[in-house]
Amino acid sequence: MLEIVEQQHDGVCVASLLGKLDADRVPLFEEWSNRRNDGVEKRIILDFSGLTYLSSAGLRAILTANRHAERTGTALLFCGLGGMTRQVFQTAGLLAYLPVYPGVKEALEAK
Amino acid sequence: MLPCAIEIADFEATRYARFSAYAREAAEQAGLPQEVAERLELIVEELVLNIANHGYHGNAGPVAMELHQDGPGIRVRLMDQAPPFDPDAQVSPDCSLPLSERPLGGLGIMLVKGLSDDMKYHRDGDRNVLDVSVRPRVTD
Amino acid sequence: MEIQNRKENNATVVTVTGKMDALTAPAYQEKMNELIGAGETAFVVDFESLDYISSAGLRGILSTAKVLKAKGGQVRFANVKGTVREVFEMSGFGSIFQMHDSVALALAEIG
Amino acid sequence: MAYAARVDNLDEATGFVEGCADRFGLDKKRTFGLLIALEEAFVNVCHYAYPGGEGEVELACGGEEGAFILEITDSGVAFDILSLPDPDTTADIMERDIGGLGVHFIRKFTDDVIYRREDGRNILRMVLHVTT
Repeated sequence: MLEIVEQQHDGVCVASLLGKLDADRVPLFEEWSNRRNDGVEKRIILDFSGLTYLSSAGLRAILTANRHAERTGTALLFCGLGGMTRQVFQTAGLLAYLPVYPGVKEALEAK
Repeated sequence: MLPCAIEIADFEATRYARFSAYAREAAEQAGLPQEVAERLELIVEELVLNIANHGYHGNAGPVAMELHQDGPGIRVRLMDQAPPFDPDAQVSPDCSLPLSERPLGGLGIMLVKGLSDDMKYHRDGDRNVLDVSVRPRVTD
Repeated sequence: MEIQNRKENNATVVTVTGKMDALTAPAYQEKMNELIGAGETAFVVDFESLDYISSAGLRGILSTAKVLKAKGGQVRFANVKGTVREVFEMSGFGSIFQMHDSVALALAEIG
Repeated sequence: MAYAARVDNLDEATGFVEGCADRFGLDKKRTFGLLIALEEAFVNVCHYAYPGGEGEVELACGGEEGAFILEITDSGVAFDILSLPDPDTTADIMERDIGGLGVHFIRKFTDDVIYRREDGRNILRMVLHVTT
Protein backbone atom coordinates (compact mmCIF):
# COMPACT_ATOMS: atom_id res chain seq x y z
CA MET A 1 0.00 0.00 0.00
CA LEU A 2 1.20 3.51 -0.75
CA GLU A 3 -0.68 6.68 -0.03
CA ILE A 4 0.47 10.20 -0.76
CA VAL A 5 -1.25 12.78 1.38
CA GLU A 6 -0.73 16.45 0.58
CA GLN A 7 -1.14 19.36 2.96
CA GLN A 8 -0.32 23.05 2.71
CA HIS A 9 1.90 24.48 5.46
CA ASP A 10 2.41 28.25 5.20
CA GLY A 11 1.96 28.03 1.45
CA VAL A 12 4.37 25.12 1.06
CA CYS A 13 3.20 21.74 -0.20
CA VAL A 14 4.03 18.91 2.21
CA ALA A 15 3.50 15.45 0.75
CA SER A 16 3.49 12.60 3.24
CA LEU A 17 4.31 9.16 1.89
CA LEU A 18 2.49 6.46 3.81
CA GLY A 19 3.16 2.75 3.42
CA LYS A 20 5.59 1.05 1.06
CA LEU A 21 7.47 2.41 -1.93
CA ASP A 22 8.60 -0.74 -3.72
CA ALA A 23 8.59 -1.80 -7.38
CA ASP A 24 4.82 -2.35 -7.33
CA ARG A 25 4.02 1.13 -6.05
CA VAL A 26 6.50 3.05 -8.18
CA PRO A 27 3.92 3.84 -10.91
CA LEU A 28 1.70 5.49 -8.31
CA PHE A 29 4.55 7.69 -7.11
CA GLU A 30 5.60 8.54 -10.68
CA GLU A 31 2.08 9.49 -11.58
CA TRP A 32 1.96 11.80 -8.58
CA SER A 33 5.38 13.33 -9.21
CA ASN A 34 4.69 13.95 -12.90
CA ARG A 35 1.48 15.70 -11.97
CA ARG A 36 3.00 17.69 -9.12
CA ASN A 37 6.42 18.64 -10.51
CA ASP A 38 4.97 21.06 -13.01
CA GLY A 39 6.93 24.09 -11.87
CA VAL A 40 3.94 25.66 -10.16
CA GLU A 41 5.13 24.78 -6.67
CA LYS A 42 8.42 26.43 -5.75
CA ARG A 43 9.10 23.89 -3.10
CA ILE A 44 7.71 20.47 -2.15
CA ILE A 45 8.55 18.75 1.10
CA LEU A 46 8.46 14.98 0.98
CA ASP A 47 7.79 13.58 4.43
CA PHE A 48 9.02 10.00 4.78
CA SER A 49 8.05 9.48 8.41
CA GLY A 50 5.12 7.29 7.43
CA LEU A 51 7.10 5.29 4.89
CA THR A 52 7.93 1.81 6.16
CA TYR A 53 9.73 0.38 3.17
CA LEU A 54 11.85 1.71 0.31
CA SER A 55 13.59 -0.36 -2.37
CA SER A 56 15.94 0.59 -5.19
CA ALA A 57 12.99 0.86 -7.57
CA GLY A 58 11.54 3.47 -5.20
CA LEU A 59 14.89 5.22 -4.94
CA ARG A 60 15.21 5.42 -8.72
CA ALA A 61 11.75 6.97 -8.89
CA ILE A 62 12.76 9.52 -6.25
CA LEU A 63 15.98 10.40 -8.07
CA THR A 64 14.13 10.70 -11.37
CA ALA A 65 11.56 12.95 -9.73
CA ASN A 66 14.39 15.04 -8.30
CA ARG A 67 15.99 15.50 -11.72
CA HIS A 68 12.66 16.40 -13.20
CA ALA A 69 12.03 18.90 -10.39
CA GLU A 70 15.42 20.53 -10.96
CA ARG A 71 14.47 21.15 -14.58
CA THR A 72 11.09 22.64 -13.79
CA GLY A 73 12.49 24.80 -11.00
CA THR A 74 10.83 23.05 -8.08
CA ALA A 75 12.93 22.30 -5.01
CA LEU A 76 12.33 18.88 -3.43
CA LEU A 77 13.11 18.66 0.29
CA PHE A 78 13.21 15.40 2.18
CA CYS A 79 12.43 14.79 5.81
CA GLY A 80 11.30 12.18 8.31
CA LEU A 81 13.81 9.51 7.28
CA GLY A 82 14.05 6.84 9.92
CA GLY A 83 15.03 3.24 10.42
CA MET A 84 14.81 1.39 7.17
CA THR A 85 14.42 4.38 4.86
CA ARG A 86 17.38 6.18 6.43
CA GLN A 87 19.53 3.06 6.00
CA VAL A 88 18.54 2.85 2.35
CA PHE A 89 19.38 6.53 1.72
CA GLN A 90 22.64 6.11 3.55
CA THR A 91 23.62 2.90 1.76
CA ALA A 92 22.91 4.51 -1.60
CA GLY A 93 25.10 7.46 -0.59
CA LEU A 94 22.29 9.99 -0.92
CA LEU A 95 22.29 11.67 2.49
CA ALA A 96 25.06 14.04 1.48
CA TYR A 97 23.59 14.91 -1.89
CA LEU A 98 19.93 15.52 -1.21
CA PRO A 99 18.50 18.22 1.06
CA VAL A 100 17.51 16.03 3.99
CA TYR A 101 15.99 17.48 7.18
CA PRO A 102 14.99 15.78 10.43
CA GLY A 103 11.32 16.77 10.33
CA VAL A 104 8.71 18.86 8.51
CA LYS A 105 9.36 21.78 10.85
CA GLU A 106 13.06 21.98 9.98
CA ALA A 107 12.32 21.58 6.28
CA LEU A 108 9.84 24.47 6.43
CA GLU A 109 12.39 26.65 8.16
CA ALA A 110 15.10 25.88 5.62
CA LYS A 111 16.17 28.72 3.37
CA MET B 1 8.89 -22.95 10.28
CA LEU B 2 12.62 -22.78 9.44
CA PRO B 3 14.11 -24.17 7.31
CA CYS B 4 11.61 -23.39 4.59
CA ALA B 5 11.70 -22.87 0.86
CA ILE B 6 9.67 -21.59 -2.04
CA GLU B 7 10.18 -22.04 -5.73
CA ILE B 8 8.37 -20.69 -8.75
CA ALA B 9 8.79 -22.57 -12.02
CA ASP B 10 7.75 -19.63 -14.20
CA PHE B 11 8.81 -16.59 -12.20
CA GLU B 12 8.30 -13.11 -13.63
CA ALA B 13 9.22 -9.74 -12.17
CA THR B 14 5.62 -8.84 -11.36
CA ARG B 15 5.49 -11.60 -8.78
CA TYR B 16 8.55 -10.57 -6.77
CA ALA B 17 6.48 -10.06 -3.63
CA ARG B 18 5.82 -13.81 -3.50
CA PHE B 19 9.45 -14.11 -2.48
CA SER B 20 10.04 -10.90 -0.53
CA ALA B 21 6.83 -11.07 1.52
CA TYR B 22 7.38 -14.79 2.12
CA ALA B 23 10.91 -14.14 3.40
CA ARG B 24 9.73 -11.41 5.72
CA GLU B 25 6.94 -13.55 7.10
CA ALA B 26 9.28 -16.49 7.67
CA ALA B 27 11.75 -14.25 9.50
CA GLU B 28 8.99 -12.80 11.67
CA GLN B 29 7.58 -16.23 12.47
CA ALA B 30 11.05 -17.43 13.40
CA GLY B 31 11.09 -14.64 16.00
CA LEU B 32 13.88 -12.62 14.42
CA PRO B 33 14.05 -8.88 15.13
CA GLN B 34 11.81 -6.65 13.04
CA GLU B 35 14.80 -4.86 11.59
CA VAL B 36 16.25 -8.14 10.28
CA ALA B 37 12.90 -9.05 8.71
CA GLU B 38 12.72 -5.62 7.04
CA ARG B 39 16.22 -5.76 5.62
CA LEU B 40 15.65 -9.33 4.45
CA GLU B 41 12.49 -8.31 2.60
CA LEU B 42 14.31 -5.57 0.75
CA ILE B 43 17.34 -7.73 -0.06
CA VAL B 44 15.10 -10.45 -1.51
CA GLU B 45 13.08 -7.96 -3.57
CA GLU B 46 16.25 -6.53 -5.10
CA LEU B 47 17.78 -9.92 -5.85
CA VAL B 48 14.75 -11.61 -7.40
CA LEU B 49 13.92 -8.53 -9.49
CA ASN B 50 17.49 -8.57 -10.70
CA ILE B 51 17.15 -12.21 -11.71
CA ALA B 52 13.87 -11.56 -13.56
CA ASN B 53 14.92 -8.37 -15.33
CA HIS B 54 18.60 -9.01 -16.05
CA GLY B 55 19.08 -12.78 -15.63
CA TYR B 56 16.02 -13.81 -17.62
CA HIS B 57 15.67 -10.52 -19.54
CA GLY B 58 12.03 -10.19 -18.66
CA ASN B 59 11.14 -13.77 -19.67
CA ALA B 60 9.75 -16.29 -17.20
CA GLY B 61 12.25 -18.62 -15.56
CA PRO B 62 12.69 -20.79 -12.51
CA VAL B 63 13.70 -19.20 -9.21
CA ALA B 64 14.00 -20.98 -5.86
CA MET B 65 14.63 -19.56 -2.41
CA GLU B 66 15.61 -21.31 0.82
CA LEU B 67 15.67 -19.79 4.28
CA HIS B 68 17.77 -21.16 7.12
CA GLN B 69 18.30 -20.10 10.69
CA ASP B 70 21.81 -18.72 11.06
CA GLY B 71 22.61 -18.15 14.72
CA PRO B 72 20.80 -14.98 15.71
CA GLY B 73 20.15 -14.16 12.05
CA ILE B 74 18.89 -15.76 8.88
CA ARG B 75 20.53 -17.07 5.74
CA VAL B 76 18.77 -16.89 2.40
CA ARG B 77 19.80 -18.92 -0.61
CA LEU B 78 18.57 -17.92 -4.06
CA MET B 79 18.92 -20.17 -7.07
CA ASP B 80 18.20 -19.47 -10.73
CA GLN B 81 19.12 -20.83 -14.13
CA ALA B 82 20.06 -17.57 -15.81
CA PRO B 83 23.57 -16.97 -17.24
CA PRO B 84 26.31 -16.74 -14.59
CA PHE B 85 26.02 -13.59 -12.51
CA ASP B 86 27.82 -12.74 -9.29
CA PRO B 87 26.22 -9.70 -7.61
CA ASP B 88 29.09 -9.50 -5.17
CA ALA B 89 31.53 -8.85 -8.01
CA GLN B 90 29.56 -5.87 -9.31
CA VAL B 91 31.12 -2.45 -8.93
CA SER B 92 28.87 -0.05 -7.08
CA PRO B 93 27.99 3.24 -8.74
CA ASP B 94 30.37 6.08 -7.96
CA CYS B 95 28.77 7.86 -5.01
CA SER B 96 31.07 10.84 -5.28
CA LEU B 97 29.44 11.95 -8.50
CA PRO B 98 26.87 14.72 -8.28
CA LEU B 99 23.34 13.38 -8.37
CA SER B 100 22.57 14.58 -11.85
CA GLU B 101 25.50 12.62 -13.26
CA ARG B 102 24.99 9.50 -11.26
CA PRO B 103 23.68 6.49 -13.20
CA LEU B 104 20.39 5.12 -11.93
CA GLY B 105 21.44 1.50 -12.46
CA GLY B 106 23.27 -0.63 -9.94
CA LEU B 107 21.39 0.81 -6.97
CA GLY B 108 19.67 -2.48 -6.16
CA ILE B 109 22.88 -4.50 -5.82
CA MET B 110 24.40 -1.63 -3.86
CA LEU B 111 21.54 -1.80 -1.37
CA VAL B 112 21.89 -5.58 -1.11
CA LYS B 113 25.58 -5.24 -0.32
CA GLY B 114 24.97 -2.49 2.18
CA LEU B 115 22.10 -4.14 4.02
CA SER B 116 23.40 -7.71 4.14
CA ASP B 117 26.15 -9.03 6.39
CA ASP B 118 27.69 -11.71 4.23
CA MET B 119 27.33 -12.74 0.62
CA LYS B 120 28.70 -15.78 -1.20
CA TYR B 121 28.15 -16.71 -4.81
CA HIS B 122 28.88 -19.91 -6.65
CA ARG B 123 27.87 -21.52 -9.90
CA ASP B 124 26.52 -25.05 -9.59
CA GLY B 125 26.15 -26.64 -13.04
CA ASP B 126 23.64 -24.44 -14.86
CA ARG B 127 22.53 -22.63 -11.73
CA ASN B 128 23.51 -19.45 -9.96
CA VAL B 129 23.55 -20.03 -6.20
CA LEU B 130 23.74 -17.00 -3.94
CA ASP B 131 23.90 -17.18 -0.15
CA VAL B 132 23.21 -14.01 1.78
CA SER B 133 23.29 -13.65 5.56
CA VAL B 134 21.32 -11.06 7.47
CA ARG B 135 22.20 -10.64 11.15
CA PRO B 136 20.85 -8.29 13.79
CA ARG B 137 22.52 -4.89 13.75
CA VAL B 138 22.70 -2.20 16.34
CA THR B 139 21.28 0.80 14.57
CA ASP B 140 22.23 4.30 15.50
CA MET C 1 3.35 -23.32 -10.45
CA GLU C 2 4.85 -22.44 -7.13
CA ILE C 3 6.13 -24.86 -4.49
CA GLN C 4 6.74 -24.00 -0.86
CA ASN C 5 8.06 -26.33 1.77
CA ARG C 6 8.51 -25.90 5.48
CA LYS C 7 9.34 -27.98 8.48
CA GLU C 8 6.49 -28.64 10.94
CA ASN C 9 7.32 -30.88 13.89
CA ASN C 10 8.23 -34.23 12.38
CA ALA C 11 6.97 -33.61 8.90
CA THR C 12 7.68 -31.48 5.87
CA VAL C 13 4.70 -29.54 4.59
CA VAL C 14 4.79 -28.94 0.84
CA THR C 15 2.36 -26.38 -0.62
CA VAL C 16 1.70 -26.40 -4.35
CA THR C 17 0.08 -23.36 -5.95
CA GLY C 18 -1.18 -22.96 -9.51
CA LYS C 19 -1.02 -25.58 -12.23
CA MET C 20 0.60 -28.98 -12.09
CA ASP C 21 0.87 -29.89 -15.75
CA ALA C 22 3.35 -31.38 -18.21
CA LEU C 23 5.43 -28.20 -18.00
CA THR C 24 5.58 -27.87 -14.25
CA ALA C 25 5.23 -31.39 -12.84
CA PRO C 26 8.98 -32.10 -13.24
CA ALA C 27 9.70 -29.27 -10.76
CA TYR C 28 7.48 -30.98 -8.18
CA GLN C 29 9.23 -34.29 -8.70
CA GLU C 30 12.63 -32.65 -8.50
CA LYS C 31 11.78 -30.83 -5.27
CA MET C 32 10.35 -33.94 -3.63
CA ASN C 33 13.32 -36.06 -4.66
CA GLU C 34 15.65 -33.43 -3.27
CA LEU C 35 13.82 -33.42 0.07
CA ILE C 36 13.68 -37.22 0.17
CA GLY C 37 17.38 -37.29 -0.68
CA ALA C 38 18.01 -34.95 2.25
CA GLY C 39 16.47 -37.56 4.55
CA GLU C 40 12.88 -36.31 4.91
CA THR C 41 10.44 -39.22 5.21
CA ALA C 42 7.09 -37.74 6.28
CA PHE C 43 5.29 -35.33 3.98
CA VAL C 44 2.03 -33.45 3.95
CA VAL C 45 1.26 -32.05 0.51
CA ASP C 46 -1.18 -29.16 0.68
CA PHE C 47 -3.32 -28.67 -2.44
CA GLU C 48 -5.42 -25.81 -1.03
CA SER C 49 -4.22 -23.48 -3.82
CA LEU C 50 -3.75 -26.00 -6.60
CA ASP C 51 -6.22 -25.26 -9.36
CA TYR C 52 -5.24 -27.68 -12.09
CA ILE C 53 -3.73 -31.12 -12.36
CA SER C 54 -3.24 -33.38 -15.37
CA SER C 55 -1.87 -36.90 -15.74
CA ALA C 56 1.65 -35.46 -15.81
CA GLY C 57 1.05 -34.11 -12.31
CA LEU C 58 -0.37 -37.42 -11.16
CA ARG C 59 2.65 -39.24 -12.57
CA GLY C 60 4.91 -36.95 -10.58
CA ILE C 61 2.93 -37.67 -7.43
CA LEU C 62 2.90 -41.40 -8.03
CA SER C 63 6.57 -41.74 -8.82
CA THR C 64 7.69 -39.77 -5.76
CA ALA C 65 5.25 -41.77 -3.61
CA LYS C 66 6.86 -44.95 -4.88
CA VAL C 67 10.35 -43.72 -4.03
CA LEU C 68 9.11 -42.68 -0.61
CA LYS C 69 7.33 -45.95 0.08
CA ALA C 70 10.45 -47.92 -0.85
CA LYS C 71 12.28 -45.92 1.83
CA GLY C 72 9.61 -46.55 4.42
CA GLY C 73 8.32 -42.98 4.31
CA GLN C 74 4.82 -41.60 3.87
CA VAL C 75 2.98 -38.84 2.09
CA ARG C 76 -0.47 -37.48 2.94
CA PHE C 77 -2.53 -34.96 1.04
CA ALA C 78 -4.50 -32.07 2.48
CA ASN C 79 -7.23 -29.89 0.98
CA VAL C 80 -7.72 -31.89 -2.21
CA LYS C 81 -10.83 -30.13 -3.49
CA GLY C 82 -13.01 -29.37 -6.47
CA THR C 83 -11.84 -30.51 -9.86
CA VAL C 84 -8.45 -31.56 -8.54
CA ARG C 85 -10.24 -33.98 -6.23
CA GLU C 86 -12.36 -35.18 -9.13
CA VAL C 87 -9.19 -35.98 -11.08
CA PHE C 88 -7.78 -37.79 -8.02
CA GLU C 89 -10.92 -39.91 -7.64
CA MET C 90 -11.23 -40.56 -11.35
CA SER C 91 -7.76 -42.04 -11.51
CA GLY C 92 -8.15 -44.14 -8.40
CA PHE C 93 -5.71 -41.97 -6.43
CA GLY C 94 -8.44 -41.39 -3.87
CA SER C 95 -8.09 -44.98 -2.67
CA ILE C 96 -4.29 -45.26 -2.69
CA PHE C 97 -3.51 -41.97 -0.96
CA GLN C 98 -4.54 -40.63 2.41
CA MET C 99 -6.47 -37.39 2.07
CA HIS C 100 -7.29 -34.96 4.89
CA ASP C 101 -9.46 -31.88 5.23
CA SER C 102 -6.62 -29.77 6.58
CA VAL C 103 -2.86 -29.73 7.03
CA ALA C 104 -3.33 -29.92 10.80
CA LEU C 105 -5.38 -33.12 10.54
CA ALA C 106 -2.79 -34.66 8.22
CA LEU C 107 0.02 -33.69 10.62
CA ALA C 108 -1.90 -35.21 13.52
CA GLU C 109 -1.97 -38.57 11.71
CA ILE C 110 1.79 -38.48 11.30
CA GLY C 111 2.20 -37.73 14.99
CA MET D 1 -3.86 -22.22 -34.74
CA ALA D 2 -0.58 -24.07 -35.39
CA TYR D 3 2.19 -24.66 -32.89
CA ALA D 4 5.57 -26.32 -33.08
CA ALA D 5 5.02 -29.67 -31.40
CA ARG D 6 6.99 -28.89 -28.26
CA VAL D 7 5.80 -29.22 -24.67
CA ASP D 8 6.92 -25.66 -23.91
CA ASN D 9 4.15 -24.41 -26.21
CA LEU D 10 1.56 -26.00 -23.94
CA ASP D 11 0.77 -22.75 -22.14
CA GLU D 12 0.02 -20.95 -25.38
CA ALA D 13 -2.08 -23.84 -26.65
CA THR D 14 -4.18 -24.05 -23.49
CA GLY D 15 -4.50 -20.26 -23.49
CA PHE D 16 -5.88 -20.36 -27.02
CA VAL D 17 -8.40 -23.12 -26.31
CA GLU D 18 -9.43 -21.53 -23.00
CA GLY D 19 -10.20 -18.31 -24.88
CA CYS D 20 -12.30 -20.20 -27.46
CA ALA D 21 -14.19 -22.09 -24.74
CA ASP D 22 -14.83 -18.84 -22.91
CA ARG D 23 -16.21 -17.13 -26.01
CA PHE D 24 -18.35 -20.18 -26.72
CA GLY D 25 -19.74 -19.97 -23.20
CA LEU D 26 -18.53 -23.32 -21.91
CA ASP D 27 -18.80 -23.33 -18.13
CA LYS D 28 -15.74 -23.34 -15.88
CA LYS D 29 -15.96 -26.96 -14.85
CA ARG D 30 -16.28 -28.28 -18.39
CA THR D 31 -13.48 -25.98 -19.56
CA PHE D 32 -11.23 -27.42 -16.88
CA GLY D 33 -11.90 -30.94 -18.19
CA LEU D 34 -11.39 -29.80 -21.77
CA LEU D 35 -7.99 -28.31 -20.92
CA ILE D 36 -6.89 -31.53 -19.27
CA ALA D 37 -7.98 -33.55 -22.32
CA LEU D 38 -6.18 -31.04 -24.57
CA GLU D 39 -2.99 -31.23 -22.54
CA GLU D 40 -2.96 -35.02 -22.67
CA ALA D 41 -3.40 -35.09 -26.45
CA PHE D 42 -1.01 -32.18 -27.08
CA VAL D 43 1.79 -33.64 -24.99
CA ASN D 44 1.28 -37.01 -26.65
CA VAL D 45 1.83 -35.45 -30.09
CA CYS D 46 4.93 -33.61 -28.81
CA HIS D 47 6.42 -36.82 -27.46
CA TYR D 48 5.55 -39.39 -30.11
CA ALA D 49 4.30 -37.95 -33.40
CA TYR D 50 7.62 -36.79 -34.80
CA PRO D 51 10.36 -39.17 -33.72
CA GLY D 52 13.71 -37.48 -34.12
CA GLY D 53 12.27 -34.47 -35.92
CA GLU D 54 10.23 -31.35 -35.60
CA GLY D 55 6.63 -30.96 -36.63
CA GLU D 56 3.49 -29.03 -35.98
CA VAL D 57 0.33 -29.54 -34.07
CA GLU D 58 -2.75 -27.69 -35.16
CA LEU D 59 -5.69 -26.75 -33.00
CA ALA D 60 -9.13 -25.80 -34.24
CA CYS D 61 -12.10 -24.90 -32.06
CA GLY D 62 -15.67 -24.48 -33.06
CA GLY D 63 -19.30 -24.71 -32.01
CA GLU D 64 -21.79 -27.01 -33.64
CA GLU D 65 -25.41 -27.59 -32.63
CA GLY D 66 -25.01 -27.04 -28.94
CA ALA D 67 -21.61 -28.68 -28.75
CA PHE D 68 -18.08 -27.38 -28.41
CA ILE D 69 -15.63 -29.07 -30.78
CA LEU D 70 -11.85 -29.21 -30.51
CA GLU D 71 -9.78 -30.82 -33.23
CA ILE D 72 -6.12 -31.62 -32.70
CA THR D 73 -4.23 -32.41 -35.88
CA ASP D 74 -0.69 -33.54 -36.57
CA SER D 75 1.06 -34.91 -39.63
CA GLY D 76 3.27 -37.35 -37.74
CA VAL D 77 3.26 -41.12 -37.62
CA ALA D 78 -0.17 -42.75 -37.63
CA PHE D 79 -1.28 -43.27 -34.07
CA ASP D 80 -4.66 -43.61 -32.41
CA ILE D 81 -4.33 -42.70 -28.76
CA LEU D 82 -7.81 -44.18 -28.21
CA SER D 83 -6.43 -47.63 -29.00
CA LEU D 84 -4.65 -47.57 -25.65
CA PRO D 85 -6.41 -49.38 -22.81
CA ASP D 86 -7.54 -47.56 -19.70
CA PRO D 87 -5.19 -48.07 -16.77
CA ASP D 88 -6.14 -50.23 -13.83
CA THR D 89 -7.25 -47.58 -11.38
CA THR D 90 -7.67 -50.04 -8.53
CA ALA D 91 -4.10 -51.37 -8.26
CA ASP D 92 -2.15 -50.49 -5.13
CA ILE D 93 0.52 -47.83 -5.06
CA MET D 94 3.57 -49.95 -5.90
CA GLU D 95 1.75 -51.84 -8.65
CA ARG D 96 0.26 -48.79 -10.25
CA ASP D 97 1.56 -48.13 -13.71
CA ILE D 98 2.73 -44.59 -14.17
CA GLY D 99 1.39 -44.29 -17.73
CA GLY D 100 -2.01 -44.63 -19.33
CA LEU D 101 -3.84 -41.96 -17.36
CA GLY D 102 -3.74 -39.49 -20.24
CA VAL D 103 -6.12 -41.38 -22.50
CA HIS D 104 -8.30 -42.12 -19.47
CA PHE D 105 -8.74 -38.37 -18.92
CA ILE D 106 -9.41 -37.71 -22.59
CA ARG D 107 -12.29 -40.20 -22.45
CA LYS D 108 -13.59 -39.02 -19.09
CA PHE D 109 -13.61 -35.31 -19.78
CA THR D 110 -15.19 -35.36 -23.24
CA ASP D 111 -18.61 -36.58 -24.33
CA ASP D 112 -17.38 -37.96 -27.63
CA VAL D 113 -13.90 -38.43 -28.92
CA ILE D 114 -13.18 -39.67 -32.42
CA TYR D 115 -9.89 -40.44 -34.12
CA ARG D 116 -9.42 -40.41 -37.85
CA ARG D 117 -6.47 -40.64 -40.22
CA GLU D 118 -6.85 -38.37 -43.26
CA ASP D 119 -4.33 -37.37 -45.94
CA GLY D 120 -1.40 -38.49 -43.84
CA ARG D 121 -2.65 -36.64 -40.78
CA ASN D 122 -3.92 -37.71 -37.38
CA ILE D 123 -7.06 -35.90 -36.32
CA LEU D 124 -8.46 -36.23 -32.84
CA ARG D 125 -11.90 -34.68 -32.49
CA MET D 126 -13.26 -33.95 -29.04
CA VAL D 127 -16.90 -33.04 -28.52
CA LEU D 128 -18.39 -31.49 -25.38
CA HIS D 129 -22.18 -31.14 -25.32
CA VAL D 130 -23.42 -28.05 -23.59
CA THR D 131 -26.72 -29.36 -22.31
CA THR D 132 -25.40 -32.46 -20.54
